[in-house]
Amino acid sequence: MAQLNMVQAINQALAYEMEHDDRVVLLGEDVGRDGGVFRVTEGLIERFGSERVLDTPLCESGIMGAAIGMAAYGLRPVTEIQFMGFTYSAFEQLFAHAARVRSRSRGRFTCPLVVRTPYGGGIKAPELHEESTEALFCQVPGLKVVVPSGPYMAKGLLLSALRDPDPVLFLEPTRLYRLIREEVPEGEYVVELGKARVARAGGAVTVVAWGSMLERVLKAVDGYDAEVLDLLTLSPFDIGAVLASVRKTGRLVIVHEAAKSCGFGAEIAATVAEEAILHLRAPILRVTAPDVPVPLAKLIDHYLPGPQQIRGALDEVLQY
Amino acid sequence: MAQLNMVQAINQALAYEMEHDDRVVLLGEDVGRDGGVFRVTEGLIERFGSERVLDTPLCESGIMGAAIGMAAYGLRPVTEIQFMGFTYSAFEQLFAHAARVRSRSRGRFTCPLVVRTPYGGGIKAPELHEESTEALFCQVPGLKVVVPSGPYMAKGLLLSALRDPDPVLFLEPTRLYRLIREEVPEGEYVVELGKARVARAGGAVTVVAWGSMLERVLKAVDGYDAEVLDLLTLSPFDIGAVLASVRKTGRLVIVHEAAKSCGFGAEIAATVAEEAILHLRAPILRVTAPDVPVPLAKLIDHYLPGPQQIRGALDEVLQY
Amino acid sequence: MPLESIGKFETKRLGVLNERGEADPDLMPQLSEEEIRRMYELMLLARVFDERAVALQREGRIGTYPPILGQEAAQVGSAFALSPGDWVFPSFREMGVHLTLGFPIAQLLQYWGGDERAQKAPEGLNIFPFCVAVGSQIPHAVGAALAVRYRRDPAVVVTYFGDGATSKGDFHEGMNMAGVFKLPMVFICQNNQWAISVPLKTQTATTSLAQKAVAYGFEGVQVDGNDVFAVYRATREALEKARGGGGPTFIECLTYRMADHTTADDAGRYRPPEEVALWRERDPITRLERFLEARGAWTPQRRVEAKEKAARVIDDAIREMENVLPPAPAELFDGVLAALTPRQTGQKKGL
Amino acid sequence: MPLESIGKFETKRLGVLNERGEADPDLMPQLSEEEIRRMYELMLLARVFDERAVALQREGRIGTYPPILGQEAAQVGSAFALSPGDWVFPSFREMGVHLTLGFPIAQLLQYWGGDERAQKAPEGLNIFPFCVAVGSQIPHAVGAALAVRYRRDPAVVVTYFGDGATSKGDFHEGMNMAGVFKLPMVFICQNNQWAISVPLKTQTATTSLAQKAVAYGFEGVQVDGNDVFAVYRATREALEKARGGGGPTFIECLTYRMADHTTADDAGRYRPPEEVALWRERDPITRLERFLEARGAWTPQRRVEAKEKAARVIDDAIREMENVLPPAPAELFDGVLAALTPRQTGQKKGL
Ligand SMILES: Cc1ncc(C[n+]2csc(CCOP(=O)(O)OP(=O)(O)O)c2C)c(N)n1
Ligand SMILES: Cc1ncc(C[n+]2csc(CCOP(=O)(O)OP(=O)(O)O)c2C)c(N)n1
Ligand SMILES: [Mg+2]
Ligand SMILES: [Mg+2]
Repeated sequence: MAQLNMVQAINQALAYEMEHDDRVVLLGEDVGRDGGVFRVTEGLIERFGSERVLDTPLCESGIMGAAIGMAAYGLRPVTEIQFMGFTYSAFEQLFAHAARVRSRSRGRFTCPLVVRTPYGGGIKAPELHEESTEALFCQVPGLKVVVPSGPYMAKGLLLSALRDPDPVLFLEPTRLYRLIREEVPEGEYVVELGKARVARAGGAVTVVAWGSMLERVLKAVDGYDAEVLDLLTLSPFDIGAVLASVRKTGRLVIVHEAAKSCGFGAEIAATVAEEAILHLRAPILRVTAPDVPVPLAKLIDHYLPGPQQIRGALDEVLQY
Repeated sequence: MAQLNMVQAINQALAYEMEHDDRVVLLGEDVGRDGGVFRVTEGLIERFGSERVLDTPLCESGIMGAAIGMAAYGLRPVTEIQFMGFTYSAFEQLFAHAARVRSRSRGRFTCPLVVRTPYGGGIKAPELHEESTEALFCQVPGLKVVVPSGPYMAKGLLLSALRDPDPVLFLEPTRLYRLIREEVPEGEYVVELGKARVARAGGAVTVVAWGSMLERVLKAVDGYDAEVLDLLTLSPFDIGAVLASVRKTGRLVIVHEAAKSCGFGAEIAATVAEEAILHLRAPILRVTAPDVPVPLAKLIDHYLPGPQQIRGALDEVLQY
Repeated sequence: MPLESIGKFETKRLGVLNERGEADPDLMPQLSEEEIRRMYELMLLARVFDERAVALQREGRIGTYPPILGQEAAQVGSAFALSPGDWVFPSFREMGVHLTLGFPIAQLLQYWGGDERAQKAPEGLNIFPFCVAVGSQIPHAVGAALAVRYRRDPAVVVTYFGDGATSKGDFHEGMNMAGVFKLPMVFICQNNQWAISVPLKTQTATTSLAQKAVAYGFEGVQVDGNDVFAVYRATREALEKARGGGGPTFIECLTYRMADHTTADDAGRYRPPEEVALWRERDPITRLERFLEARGAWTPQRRVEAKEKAARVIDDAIREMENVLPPAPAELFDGVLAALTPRQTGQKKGL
Repeated sequence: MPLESIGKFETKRLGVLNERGEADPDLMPQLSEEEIRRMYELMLLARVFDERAVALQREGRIGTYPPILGQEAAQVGSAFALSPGDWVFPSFREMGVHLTLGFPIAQLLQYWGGDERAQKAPEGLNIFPFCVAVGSQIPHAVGAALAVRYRRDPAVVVTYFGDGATSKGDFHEGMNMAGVFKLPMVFICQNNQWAISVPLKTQTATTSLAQKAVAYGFEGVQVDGNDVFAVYRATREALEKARGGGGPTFIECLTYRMADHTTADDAGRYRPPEEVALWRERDPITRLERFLEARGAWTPQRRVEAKEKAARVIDDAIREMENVLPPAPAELFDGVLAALTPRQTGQKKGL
């Protein structure tokens, strides 16, 4: 088995599926000749031709809308939005259309669409290149939201997403693209959507994280009796896994890099406060970025939650 | 004092401020000659002229963007987006621009903009006319979100919003436009943003609601020892008021008409689970719409939370 | 090189049938008597449908409804040119298109009655659901056309929208992609000159909408939208061109919204009655009747009969619509996802 | 009425200085020797700035940077025509505009070093922050122009953007509103023929971008973007027209991005070296030097001196930039709101 980084793993999943399913087509800005600004689609236009890997004009909303039409027609389009910050202009198409094609047409048309986008902070890039507004999309009934935390998961989750009958937003933590290498089987394997993974077992506190925060959390919990859940799918999230762990540990800390207010941590905390409050011995803490816009490079390290803050939260809940 | 409905109260606030501050200008589709599709801006073009009340082409994103430029130049634009469902195409302008003009320019430019939009369900209107996705906007640092619950509050809050130095999304519960009449002082008065109101005092359970759900909650709690908080401003919400009430009652039920997952109820519940969990005797329940798109007329009554569901939740938490 | 010309463009207007009902023989499209009769009946069907729908709304039997009065030629004429495999992405004011294509009439009424189950087009009829968010359907059509091309299917993709929609970014992004990819598409703009209370001159500073196609590198044409033959001819030519690999066409049907914007609107607030009266004289149905009359194929009696026939069809549909059982609460969850999430499953049970 | 012409449009291209450096006397704008010298120095300043910025990025002293190499005439020439009260809404690749308008150089570098505090334009200089979301600044310019008109101010509002931006809905919605309201605006498109790896022909099916103005009912003109006099002339005329109430103009500066898209890009992956070589020969600075040389106002030594002078200015700015203390963590909260929310206040304290 090869040691791949996440860029390679995602590329492999795309290539595999394109090889086996001619309905899969890619479209987006620079996905063709350039192979994508992060090279995730490198080599695919050479292999599958420019009818299946489309370099588009610069218009995120139009790209998303076109992908919806392709999906309704029977293809399985994959759009790359160059950075999550540029999904905002495509928000209407995702929210009011992609997620509603099936329900509006009562199943006559469907929207098996995967929207890939680099996501999250820590790469010292320009404005709007480090957004992590996953919670916006988790609020959309009819849309799934997936966040891999490493190469192995990325490939398996992406293959699931590509086969899902409904639209999936696939958020690729940019900071992890080349940070982690893992053994990734060359052939086909899927990781089921909607299932969390126990990234580390423990008994005294549950820590829930996803994407690039997972790596940080795993380092930070060293020395703590913490159970770490890697959520992987945010919408729908694995409520059962979270509740099971919290019922065991009695304590919950949620870590995400998005701003605190209305971040996805709120939904997790609210769900636990609804379903398992009597098992809690301590407040549910959220370790998050502050309620400010994502800053540029000079301040990004102060924006993203750091190991100290994570340990601070662990220490606090363990006092109870 | 006149008995006004909310349409009239909002109209009065706009007229008052336009009279006293020539920086206030209105723009949007049909706000001029037609007086707005709900007649909220009726008579204003006649009174203030077509330079201050602009009928625009049909382009929500452009309207929002233009309003940002007007605000940066020194005016105080008020845009009407015809229905909340049409704010989605203007999402980028609101999220990435309106809310960041001040921080991106480090105060050199500001964005004192009010975005008004009819909001919420129950009027048996077409698709996208009954959205209640307030939580999307509460996630935006730099943006305030306000929801009046009746004519008196509407006028006072709108006057505050019009004077606020930063952008405010002013959500007008469509179902209430003509449902409630209240005494509304003719002249100037302001209701401070960021402050909740105790709509009904009580001791056994706290119910938090806003907008058109408030009316429903107030009816539903009849016979219960419930304290009802009318949030009024969702972003930033009055954390202090919620915590104070919950610390007293030990029980919390949140009612909103948006779908459950990642609705604004999540943030309230998460905040309480973080700050006051030891005061809670019962799970925090959210009475909300289900996780489905807002349906058309035939199903809307099944979608919106009803009195029965509210009472069901009260009964449940009161068991603890 | 100083001030060099780098591009010359001309926008044209097609008319076949003048207001007196005389057809230009050079431009008259090939249509059999039977086809013309069918067009006439469809336009009347659309008219009667519209009258009934407005009445149903007034009686509270359906919800808000957007009349198509005056736009029958633009809708029937264009839809009449389509082939069975073609795809249609409508806005919300093209019931004449639905009727022409054989969309179940009861379902149309059921939709405006607030029942989204009615958006399910019958198998074999590729009509996308009504699109209320103005212009947002246009990029979908682009995507379907990309898929058509990829599949080497013989279909053409048609999208309908109004003059107001041309101001939206979606229109622009869709038109631009259609040009770049030279897609098998026809963009049909129902320029009824109003977007609720906003007149055309506040929507655009151009003298025609057709000229907007210059910005996308393909042909745009204005047709007299109250002239069913012109609309048919322009659409048929555009469809043929698209099917032959010639790329997209933009067709502006210049017509007029003779009624209120919707049953919730009062157009008297913002437009002069004289303007409406002027256009009432240009009624597309009357014009076709004049044409038929000159050929000896029409008498006032003919209209009465055709209207009665249409009325029977519509009345049946109304009955059918009113016999549909309201959706069960659980249908809220229909089609939200192929497989509901655990939370949705719980919510559905808890209803 | 059959197939009637309803609109004729022509798009023109303006060139003043040919590639041999010869100016068309009829079109040569009125500029004093001193002004021309100043233009030349500004173009060189922009060139040196760009070289230094790329080098700083390579050394890790600033972050990702988008070079302006080859676009100096288009940027300096247009900005040179502006008046002090005018407003500018730039994209992210117009550092030549900032330099021409006197934006502090150290701040430009500080911005690309990842410090948003540098986006604060000095009082009196109406330049909006860099806008990275392509095209999204265009509607802001429209709004400022509405405000200018409302205030009866003598200002004109200028917005800059690239060829890629013309595909975005924002461009369309902004251009359309500018036409409808006949606003005092100039839209300046830096058509450098690439949007990262996407060539112009994948961006649009039109032969020029200038012709897109036909869709909005106002004038569009293409200028040779490597000809500083043509750019200046077209901009000045457009500004005068706008100031005089004549409405907006769209100016396409046809130029070329001689460098990579940004320092994070490798243009060798997607475009032929011959194309780049061709445009290197059309270097806008060389062209102006030929003009000056023919007048006896330039020698190679002149360039050396001017470059040295520019280098000193830039080096000072680099030093100044590197002496700026990094922002304190609490500055995360600067300007998020006029008054922080209670939660933000707590978060700030907790840092
Ligand atoms: C994006 C959006 N904005 C606003 C509305 C409200 N609205 C419904 S129809 C309409 C006018 C549409 O005008 P036009 O495109 O000319 O179509 P017409 O109604 O004339 O058929 C408006 C503003 C909407 N449905 N969608
Ligand atoms: C909305 C948006 N989509 C994508 C990007 C990523 N991106 C940055 S620059 C660029 C190309 C812009 O091309 P153009 O408008 O021609 O300007 P140029 O870079 O050539 O100056 C792209 C795709 C972006 N910044 N904004
Ligand atoms: Mg119209
Ligand atoms: Mg470019």
